[in-house]
Amino acid sequence: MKKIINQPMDFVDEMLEGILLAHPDQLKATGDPRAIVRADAPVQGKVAILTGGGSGHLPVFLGYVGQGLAHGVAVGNVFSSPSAETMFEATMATHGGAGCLYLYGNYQGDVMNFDMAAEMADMEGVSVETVLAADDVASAPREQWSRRRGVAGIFFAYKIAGACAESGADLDEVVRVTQKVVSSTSSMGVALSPCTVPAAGVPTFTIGDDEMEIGMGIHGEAGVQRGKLQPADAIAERLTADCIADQSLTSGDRVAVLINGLGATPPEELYVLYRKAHELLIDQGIEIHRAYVGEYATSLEMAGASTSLLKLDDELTRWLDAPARSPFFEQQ
Amino acid sequence: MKKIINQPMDFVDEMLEGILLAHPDQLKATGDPRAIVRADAPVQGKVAILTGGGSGHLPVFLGYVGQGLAHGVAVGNVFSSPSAETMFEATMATHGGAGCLYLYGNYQGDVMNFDMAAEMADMEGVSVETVLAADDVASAPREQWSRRRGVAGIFFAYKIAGACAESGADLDEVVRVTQKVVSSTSSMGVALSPCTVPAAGVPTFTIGDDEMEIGMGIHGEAGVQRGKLQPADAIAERLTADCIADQSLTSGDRVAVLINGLGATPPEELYVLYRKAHELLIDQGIEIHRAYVGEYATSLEMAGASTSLLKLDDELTRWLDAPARSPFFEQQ
Amino acid sequence: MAKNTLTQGDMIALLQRVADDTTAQAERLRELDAAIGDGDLGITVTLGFGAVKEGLLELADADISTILMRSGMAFNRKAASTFGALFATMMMRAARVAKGNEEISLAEISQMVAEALQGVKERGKADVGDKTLIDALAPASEALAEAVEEDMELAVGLAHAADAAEEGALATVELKSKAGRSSWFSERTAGIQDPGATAVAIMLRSASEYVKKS
Amino acid sequence: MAKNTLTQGDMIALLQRVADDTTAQAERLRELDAAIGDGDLGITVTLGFGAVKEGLLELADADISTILMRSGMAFNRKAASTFGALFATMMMRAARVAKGNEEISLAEISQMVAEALQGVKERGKADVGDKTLIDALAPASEALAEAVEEDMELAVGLAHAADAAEEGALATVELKSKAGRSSWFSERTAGIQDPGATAVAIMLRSASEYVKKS
Ligand SMILES: Nc1ncnc2c1ncn2[C@@H]1O[C@H](COP(=O)(O)OP(=O)(O)O)[C@@H](O)[C@H]1O
Ligand SMILES: Nc1ncnc2c1ncn2[C@@H]1O[C@H](COP(=O)(O)OP(=O)(O)O)[C@@H](O)[C@H]1O
Ligand SMILES: [Mg+2]
Ligand SMILES: [Mg+2]
Ligand SMILES: [Mg+2]
Ligand SMILES: [Mg+2]
Repeated sequence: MKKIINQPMDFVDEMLEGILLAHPDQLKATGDPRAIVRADAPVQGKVAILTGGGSGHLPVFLGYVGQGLAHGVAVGNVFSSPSAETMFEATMATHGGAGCLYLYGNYQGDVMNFDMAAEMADMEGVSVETVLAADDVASAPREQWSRRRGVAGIFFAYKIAGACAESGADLDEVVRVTQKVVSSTSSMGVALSPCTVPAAGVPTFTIGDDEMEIGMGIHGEAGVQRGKLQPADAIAERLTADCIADQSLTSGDRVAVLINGLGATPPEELYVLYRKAHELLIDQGIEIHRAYVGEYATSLEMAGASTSLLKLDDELTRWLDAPARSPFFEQQ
Repeated sequence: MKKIINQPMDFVDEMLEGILLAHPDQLKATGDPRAIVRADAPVQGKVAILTGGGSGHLPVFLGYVGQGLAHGVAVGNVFSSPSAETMFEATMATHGGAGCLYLYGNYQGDVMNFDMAAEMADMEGVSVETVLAADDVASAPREQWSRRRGVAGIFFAYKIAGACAESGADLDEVVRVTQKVVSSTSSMGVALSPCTVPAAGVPTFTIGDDEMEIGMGIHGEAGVQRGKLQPADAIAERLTADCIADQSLTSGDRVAVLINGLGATPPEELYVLYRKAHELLIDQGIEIHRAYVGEYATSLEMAGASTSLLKLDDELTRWLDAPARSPFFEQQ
Repeated sequence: MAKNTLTQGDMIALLQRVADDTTAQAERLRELDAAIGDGDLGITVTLGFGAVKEGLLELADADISTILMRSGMAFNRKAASTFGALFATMMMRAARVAKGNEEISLAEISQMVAEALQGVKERGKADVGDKTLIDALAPASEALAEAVEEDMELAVGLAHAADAAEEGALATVELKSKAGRSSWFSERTAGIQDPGATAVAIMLRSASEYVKKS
Repeated sequence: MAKNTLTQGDMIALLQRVADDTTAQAERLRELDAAIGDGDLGITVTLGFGAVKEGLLELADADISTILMRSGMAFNRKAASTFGALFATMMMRAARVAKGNEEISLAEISQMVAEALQGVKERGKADVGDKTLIDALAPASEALAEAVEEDMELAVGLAHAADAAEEGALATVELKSKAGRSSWFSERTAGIQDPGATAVAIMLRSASEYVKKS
């Protein structure tokens, strides 16, 4: 895959410079250039939401730092964890006296580093709670929750936790709501092509010209089934059915749907997928409250898509519908 | 390129079905399923803005039908013009008694069909004016304006014309402002890889593994120079310099910048480009009022990017800053 | 012996034949358009003439003018494009000439083609020598005017027109494009026959063959 | 004859050697991690130990505890990852043991490794047999405890520890992963030596060689 970059080793820092130059009204750096926070941070008296992870997934993670979303982010190298110190720096630059929620995807490198950051913050008297996004149905059965990876469904967690924190809810309340949203979110994806980490220069995996892999992770982690490329409707059926089964959704339930593109798959194709997912949900009597279709969590230029379903109750619906604004996501 | 589709011939209609199912609050179809209009159309007493063109460029064109943007769109097959009748249908479903502006990219197939539609509308007593986006510097020198292609810079025209029409300005005024924005917009792009039209099944062009083409059109039209893939900074310099020269921008001028991804190029890379473009503009004393970075006009899964500069005056700035909302673009 | 006028039934059969003959050449048109355009003319004639044939099934009782008009619109509705819009324009202009006629002779046909040519020029703002379908249509129109002048039989006149269109199409090989998509890389277009002109020549030859055989 | 305690200067030189020796095996670590992980361990040790070496330049006057602590943080700051976090954790725990010591003997080293092991277990919630670096670190820790018990010389004790770590790393070939990234495809991990355990064995062998030669 050809890339528009300079030196591979400068990729992440140059990307961050570009983002800060483009959006100075919304974002600012801290003492650590990899720790980026909202321009209005710290937000006094409200819970600060911190996130972070490897680069290469925009809008995840940095793209969800904004009004009604997260407050700060620690940015790692491509597909690599940020350091504990960067997360600590972001924490100290955002916390406004009401405690912090660490909200990020369940990857061990991130967990270890952010746990260390939380310990450092604790030593400074800043209390931190952690909620992990673990929506990827393919990575482990629901009973083995702690082994599940976080993928595109983390978008719902940012949206809802962010709105809840913005309202002035205390840390316990924000944690309770966020735990509810992550455990009510299921995602399933399909990958059609690999991507290339700039510093590596070779594709993360190989896949046949007529193949796809169901359940592959967003860094190329092995999925549950590799096979011939299927028509869009068959893919939509598989992804939707797996999410429905994971949540045990039944007639009368209400959901939000996210059809996410992994990078190279055009929005046109995402809407072909949505069409079928919509039909399947409606056929089973499941109400669709909102649909999000587009690139919400990517893997550089990987081709593929994922379906996420969030089971809604009145509380989650209210926070989901609240306005939000970042350089990568706006909802009025 | 592998695609998530069903039958290639059904691609456009299934995509449209998906879009309408996902966004019933914002969009609706008309008697012709290829003519899509705002859910609140017709907008009585205001100028209706109609657009259209081939599919495969989302958010262009359909994605800019929304509040403070366009009112209706005629959707063609992939990379092919919609029919005159579809455009006529969209026209009749949106016009609210204050006349219509046809705003679309300068491609002959579209021009011929939309001119026919305008004649049909005229026979129904609906007055139509046309403004063509023709921002692609690579397609012809500024003196040969009528030969220029429209590319990503049309985004600025939608944004500004839409805000102007929303304000209740009359047709003459909307036309005047729109003519100003299109003649104040310059774009230059680079393509790294081709894309595949589903119904064709073969890539639109071929390009070496280490090559890029400067100025290539969004359907693969030949550009001004094919050569070795350059580093991001060199690409940014070339694209920015060509746009600056085309507008004869000098110190003290104010611009809006759009760094657009063609489909497979990740947002991370677009921000690496923006970083350098920003530096170059600031170095020349040109003020950056706003930056847009992302996918605003695509070519399916083509890899590459373009830079667009809009020279601003107070009037254009005001309309640019106005809020807008569609399923593909929100600005608060 | 070939007939000297065309009835409503002839027009339906003629269009069916033109549709079939042109569709049979779709791959050649695709190749030519791929060389100096975007390669969609093959699919355009396939879809467009498919729609024409489908439309004809419902025009069994329509008059000649309506058949022409509806066929042009059906083509462009299904296969909108530069060629589609120009085909629709030609058919609409021809329909106007044929309005009210139960039968049409060489004189009407000559006038129809002249009006179609005029419509194409207005719609596309191109002229002879720009390497477009005008370079096939204009000589055909001249040949038909001559044929009327010389009082030729319908079949003979149409054969002349087809000859002229073919020659005109062939002559576009030397030209550099000055209109449409291919004008963006005008220099590179020399050496390739214009796809639109080629399509017009194919269509006129097919019409001429229909009249010769019927 | 090899010395029986390590000074502040030894610690700097030892870390430099460990950095060089491990970086020299980066490609092997990359390959192992690519086989059952994400392939970044090669770049992680290259960047991480590069940062350690750079950091040592500014630690010429620091005490042993500070050198260990700062080196761990420098590594993870530059090459944050599972391995980076665990390396930083190990170094921090070791630094705590060394606090206040001008020199360290085998007894302290044994305690430092035991604490590092404890830190890794707390941080990563894995244990012996899960196919992680614990499978190299735990036997090394046991070997060191034995060496202290048997009053071995420093160089001999470290050599024992390195032997034990290498054996432990080798034995991970048979295991199926139960922790970290590779646990997602646990079944497929049998047959490949764990990259993190391999790195720990390389590091301990390098430390042992330093003491033997100094
Ligand atoms: N301005 C024009 N006037 C007349 N004919 C034209 C004009 N522009 C293009 N053509 C004809 O149209 C043909 C291409 O048709 P088509 O493939 O539908 O175009 P596109 O794909 O560029 O929309 C050309 O070969 C040429 O004969
Ligand atoms: N929970 C754990 N406890 C101890 N060691 C672990 C644990 N998880 C992974 N490791 C070690 O880390 C190594 C991989 O390190 P690294 O490549 O940095 O991981 P990743 O790329 O998955 O973040 C593994 O080979 C294993 O030895
Ligand atoms: Mg890793
Ligand atoms: Mg075309
Ligand atoms: Mg064409
Ligand atoms: Mg790894």
